[in-house]
Amino acid sequence: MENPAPALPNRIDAMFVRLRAEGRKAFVTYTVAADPTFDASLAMLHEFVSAGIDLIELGYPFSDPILDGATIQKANRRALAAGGNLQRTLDLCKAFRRHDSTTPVVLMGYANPLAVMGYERFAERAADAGVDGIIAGDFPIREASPLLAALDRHGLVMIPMAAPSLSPADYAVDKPGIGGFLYCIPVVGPTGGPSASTDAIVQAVERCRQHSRLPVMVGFGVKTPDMAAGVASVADGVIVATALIDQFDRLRASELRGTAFDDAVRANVQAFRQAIDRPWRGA
Amino acid sequence: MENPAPALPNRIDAMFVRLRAEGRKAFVTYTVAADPTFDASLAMLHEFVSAGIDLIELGYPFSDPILDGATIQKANRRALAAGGNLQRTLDLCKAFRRHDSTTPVVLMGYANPLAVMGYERFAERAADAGVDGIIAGDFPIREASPLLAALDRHGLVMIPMAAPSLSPADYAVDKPGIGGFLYCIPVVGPTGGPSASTDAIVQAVERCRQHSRLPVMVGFGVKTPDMAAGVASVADGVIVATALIDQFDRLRASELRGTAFDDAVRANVQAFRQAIDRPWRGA
Amino acid sequence: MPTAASLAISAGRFGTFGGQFVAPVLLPVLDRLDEAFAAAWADPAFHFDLETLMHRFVGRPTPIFETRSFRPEKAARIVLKRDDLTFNGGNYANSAVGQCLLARRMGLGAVVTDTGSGENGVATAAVAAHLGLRCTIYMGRKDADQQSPMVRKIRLFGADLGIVEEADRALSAATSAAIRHWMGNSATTAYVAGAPIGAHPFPTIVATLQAVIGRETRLQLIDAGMHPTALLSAVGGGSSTLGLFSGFVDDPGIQLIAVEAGGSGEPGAPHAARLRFGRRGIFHGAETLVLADDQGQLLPTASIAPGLSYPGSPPQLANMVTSGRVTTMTINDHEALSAVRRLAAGEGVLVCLEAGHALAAAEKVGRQLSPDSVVVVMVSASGDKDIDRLWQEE
Amino acid sequence: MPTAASLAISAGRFGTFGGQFVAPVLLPVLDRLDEAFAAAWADPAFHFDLETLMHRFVGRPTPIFETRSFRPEKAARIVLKRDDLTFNGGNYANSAVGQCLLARRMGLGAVVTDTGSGENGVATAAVAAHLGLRCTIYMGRKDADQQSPMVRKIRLFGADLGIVEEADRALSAATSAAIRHWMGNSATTAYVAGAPIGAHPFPTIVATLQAVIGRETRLQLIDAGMHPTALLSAVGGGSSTLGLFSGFVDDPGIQLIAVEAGGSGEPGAPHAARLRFGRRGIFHGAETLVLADDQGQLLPTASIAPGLSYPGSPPQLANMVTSGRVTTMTINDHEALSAVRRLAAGEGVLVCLEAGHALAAAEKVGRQLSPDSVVVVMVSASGDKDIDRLWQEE
Ligand SMILES: Cc1ncc(COP(=O)(O)O)c(C=O)c1O
Ligand SMILES: Cc1ncc(COP(=O)(O)O)c(C=O)c1O
Repeated sequence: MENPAPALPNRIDAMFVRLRAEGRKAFVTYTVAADPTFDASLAMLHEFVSAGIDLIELGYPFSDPILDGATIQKANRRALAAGGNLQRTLDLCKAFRRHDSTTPVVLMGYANPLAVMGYERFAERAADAGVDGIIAGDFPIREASPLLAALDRHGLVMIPMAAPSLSPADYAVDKPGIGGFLYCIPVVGPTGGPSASTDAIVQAVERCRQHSRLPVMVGFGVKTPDMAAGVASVADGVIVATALIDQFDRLRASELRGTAFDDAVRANVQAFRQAIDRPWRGA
Repeated sequence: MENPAPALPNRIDAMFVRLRAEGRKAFVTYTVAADPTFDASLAMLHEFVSAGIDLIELGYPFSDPILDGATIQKANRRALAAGGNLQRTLDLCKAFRRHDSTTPVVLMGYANPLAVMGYERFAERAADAGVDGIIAGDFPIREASPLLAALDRHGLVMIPMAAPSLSPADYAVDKPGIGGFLYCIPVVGPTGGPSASTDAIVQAVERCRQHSRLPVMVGFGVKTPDMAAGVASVADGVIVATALIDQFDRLRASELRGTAFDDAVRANVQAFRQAIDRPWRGA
Repeated sequence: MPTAASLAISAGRFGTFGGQFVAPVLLPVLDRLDEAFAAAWADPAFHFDLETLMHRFVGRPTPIFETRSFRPEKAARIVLKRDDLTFNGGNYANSAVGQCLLARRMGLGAVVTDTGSGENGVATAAVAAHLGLRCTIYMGRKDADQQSPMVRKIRLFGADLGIVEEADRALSAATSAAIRHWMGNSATTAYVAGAPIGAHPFPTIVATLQAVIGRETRLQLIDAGMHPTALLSAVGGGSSTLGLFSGFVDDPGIQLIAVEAGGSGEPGAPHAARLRFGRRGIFHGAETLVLADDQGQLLPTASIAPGLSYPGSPPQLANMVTSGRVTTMTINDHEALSAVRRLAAGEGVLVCLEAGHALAAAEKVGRQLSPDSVVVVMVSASGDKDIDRLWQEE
Repeated sequence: MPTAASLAISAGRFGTFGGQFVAPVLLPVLDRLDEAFAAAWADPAFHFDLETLMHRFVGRPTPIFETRSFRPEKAARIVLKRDDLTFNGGNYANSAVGQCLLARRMGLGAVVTDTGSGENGVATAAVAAHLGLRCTIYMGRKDADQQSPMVRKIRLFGADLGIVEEADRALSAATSAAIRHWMGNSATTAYVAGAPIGAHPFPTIVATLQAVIGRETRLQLIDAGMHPTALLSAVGGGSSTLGLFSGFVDDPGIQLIAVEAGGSGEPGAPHAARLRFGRRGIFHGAETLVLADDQGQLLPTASIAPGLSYPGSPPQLANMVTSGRVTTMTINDHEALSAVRRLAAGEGVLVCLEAGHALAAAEKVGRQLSPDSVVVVMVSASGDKDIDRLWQEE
């Protein structure tokens, strides 16, 4: 079984080491595995990397993505229709690892597929597929002990989520199986909703840094390159999901095909990348 | 005002005197005034007399003929549509009296038009129109004191109704304003319903004779000339309504018009007349 | 407990109203019923059965309920008597239960009745099913088409439903059909009166059975420390109205207001305000106030509330109005609709359009009173049956 | 009165089921709710408000009712617990009242919830209107189209109704939509759980509020001198089931039977029997038994009774089933329909199709028992909402 050994014990930590050395912030995006097909999804992952994305959140499709807004719900439905599920998502990561052994991949999704596969089996298969971590939207740390133990046994981490209203006990937890970065959500509500103000983001990030030593990435509601630039000026990384998926949806609905399509995808991603890398001059 | 004086103080009593002298039984029919029009109705009354009918029950149309079956309900609706009502029924009788001063006419209908016109006014107008009596389906004697007093003041009578289940106190009442004959109903239920058996009719008539000295006429459910003959063999008279109205309805729906129609009407009436006059040989 | 007949001046008469204007064949049937009811009412066993079913099957006692937000500013407090919180036909169940029990006691195996809004039909069908009596219900085609859930419910309760295609194809035609059916089957079948309408002893029987509403309300108001200035009830057949008023008729200080349906309210349009605009006549077995023309033909009635659209009135109520004990008000379709909608949105209580008439009248009356006075509104049934009229989806 | 949490092994867990599988942003909201409910439950003033509304607004206590003709020959007696005799949403009102009172107490001005059969929506909308809370209800398009009177009633009570066009366009999608709405508005808005489902403390709050059913039933059975052999309840969200069972769970001699929807009953066709055929999973906030494929995708469910068609189960009930205290039975559409129809025609009592499942199961169970034994059937709501399914006009 070809299983490219990770370059470092943990690709996420390695990424932050590299970015810090370069004086840059991480740019993360989210895509649903097998949206719209397995092959297109695989091509898209590589496209992301070549366009400058540092870390990929790979959504495993779920029938009831309760925390997501309309855009990501639709993406889930497309992926399910294409046969996507947790196992196929692991397969996709494994296929991706054939040509990319360094870009960290974090699975993102819901608890039920994990529970049904079994935490131990999941952790084992995920490690084997070259997955680095997991974010489960409905799996708070206070419920996660069995999952964390399994992840830890296989060298994976769960990414904790922080929100301004949360008590630190619910995200700033030092425990085997927790690591990677802190996912800072400065707004309440499902994905695809309104954005937080710059002030709110600054305060949310500061609060995260107070309570945790993990790098802090900000997600939920980052809609424009300008906003991404603002976030990058205070956080260790920026996560953009809905905004890009909406753009890709529009591209898919247009006439563009083949390299013209790929070029357009790349241009969209690079707009964010360049904004994030640009020195921040304030909002 | 031309108001043909009655030949005798009471045309009904006179009729029974005459019939008894001839050794015949009375033949009575019922028609709704102004069904289908005022003029057709007037012509029909004279037709009845010339075909051998002895006494006419003239229905005054009412919007809610609660005690009647489908045939007579329909006749009421036709008459209402032609502008029929209690006043027009009195007008019809008055018109009839211009050419017939002997055939007794008994109004038949419901209490509400009488109550609304007022009993005194009604009795006065009815007497003026040449009416001889009144049968109101929903006006039992126990409720009738004010009406009886008014009828009596104007020389009219109310015809009491007898049924096998009734206590004699409800029909065999000797009181001013009551008279004419006893209307013997051998069945329960609304008009146009099933017929009583010969036995039941015999018993019903006998019971009437036990309790009252009025002549006894049998109505409700007499459907065929044969049945009429049977009734005539025990009672003083036979009343046929639904059966003849149904036949006239059918004639009206046919091609027959003019004298052909009149001839057919006459033939239908005469079939009953002849059966009633025929010596009875048993059922 | 005396029957309501003790309020009548002579047996079967309320003042000059009432009586037995029926086909003579029905007289012995009415006489037997009169005796049987008097005997049953004197029998504790009958009361035991009645009260058990009133509790278990009908859901009595029903609460009184003071509105919070639904009350014009600086106007009187509004208290609802919640017979919408009964089952299977609103307050109609009160009298259906008693009459079906009486039919069983008389050895009859079947009942027949008529229904306009469907409630008396549902009530009677349910009780008949429960007591194992065969049941026939007549309903006008127009009413049936408008109340299809009621039609289905009646059928689910195993009753024969006769749809009447005649005359106004509404309650009045259904009543005529039911009475015809009864006339043909009175040896085996009891007629269940939905209202204190018709020939004696029906007005007395129904009013006596419905008097439970007034008894409960009186005690509940005393319990709540409330002395009502006025009681209002919409008059359809009059069963809830007489039921409520009977508890207060001997308190001359308390106003009793019978609210009638004004229909669309346009000049000359049909309505159902026969206590106010009717004339003395004879209808469906009793001398009473009716809507009729000067030839005695019944006039067409109209109201958005099917239960109010009837040309006759209870003789007892006709007498109370004529004698001045009860006053009348007229409320039109629009006012009633608005009151029902505002009560639902403001209080979470959905009452029927019939009760909406009384509610709208109570607002008017309440505005003339001080804020510490209390007016009571009879809610005869829930608005579930009226939902299609109350809310049209765009 | 202890809360149902005292039955849980650790806070929020029933055995290994339960927990708080939600977006982390909701954790502080749940924690506040947990504390507020505990404080309210310890406060006599809260109980006073709750009990007043339970009586005046919901119509409690509801009677028990023994069937007469509806009972297989030589089989056990069948006693119904009549929560159909409550108002505005059947037994859903029990928990809607408590949760809306709690929201008001917590200073929240709005509530949001989801509804499948429409009953939880009607219950919540009515109580919210009554307490002056803004109200948003989510309902799947498919459910809304099938329950149009419920839709209208919700709107009449002034609630905002969000029709959900996504996913199964039924209850599950409506729940997701309501939770999303709540996530975005948790500072001002309380989520009202229709069932003892979801993240802690909802299962505890709802089961505690519904326990009134079991308390009443227990006392009523003792009062009637009846010792039940078995209690049966159909499991939708599980609120009436846990409500009833909670009164008897500590009597090891009494069988508790959870009845699930078998759907059409054809092999391979969708059903909703997740307690019997489900697997351990995490759904809508709790670890419980769910109908899911081996990749964790939820399976489509089906039942003629909309309230039973849900892929998750209450964690407390999952624990009772897994531990053997509660057994399960499966009843298909046809059996339930037939039971409801026969009960209506034979007893004059129209129950909902959900209860029809428990009724049909009770007949089966009763046939195995002696004629003097008693089985109790939970009737969660009336069949009014199901009339179109129960009776098709030709
Ligand atoms: C499931 C999901 N939704 C949303 C987001 C980010 O929020 P938004 O969609 O508002 O960019 C992420 C990012 O990780 C995600 O994984
Ligand atoms: C109104 C009415 N109906 C019916 C009848 C007679 O009964 P049938 O129609 O059954 O012949 C009469 C006879 O007088 C009548 O006047």
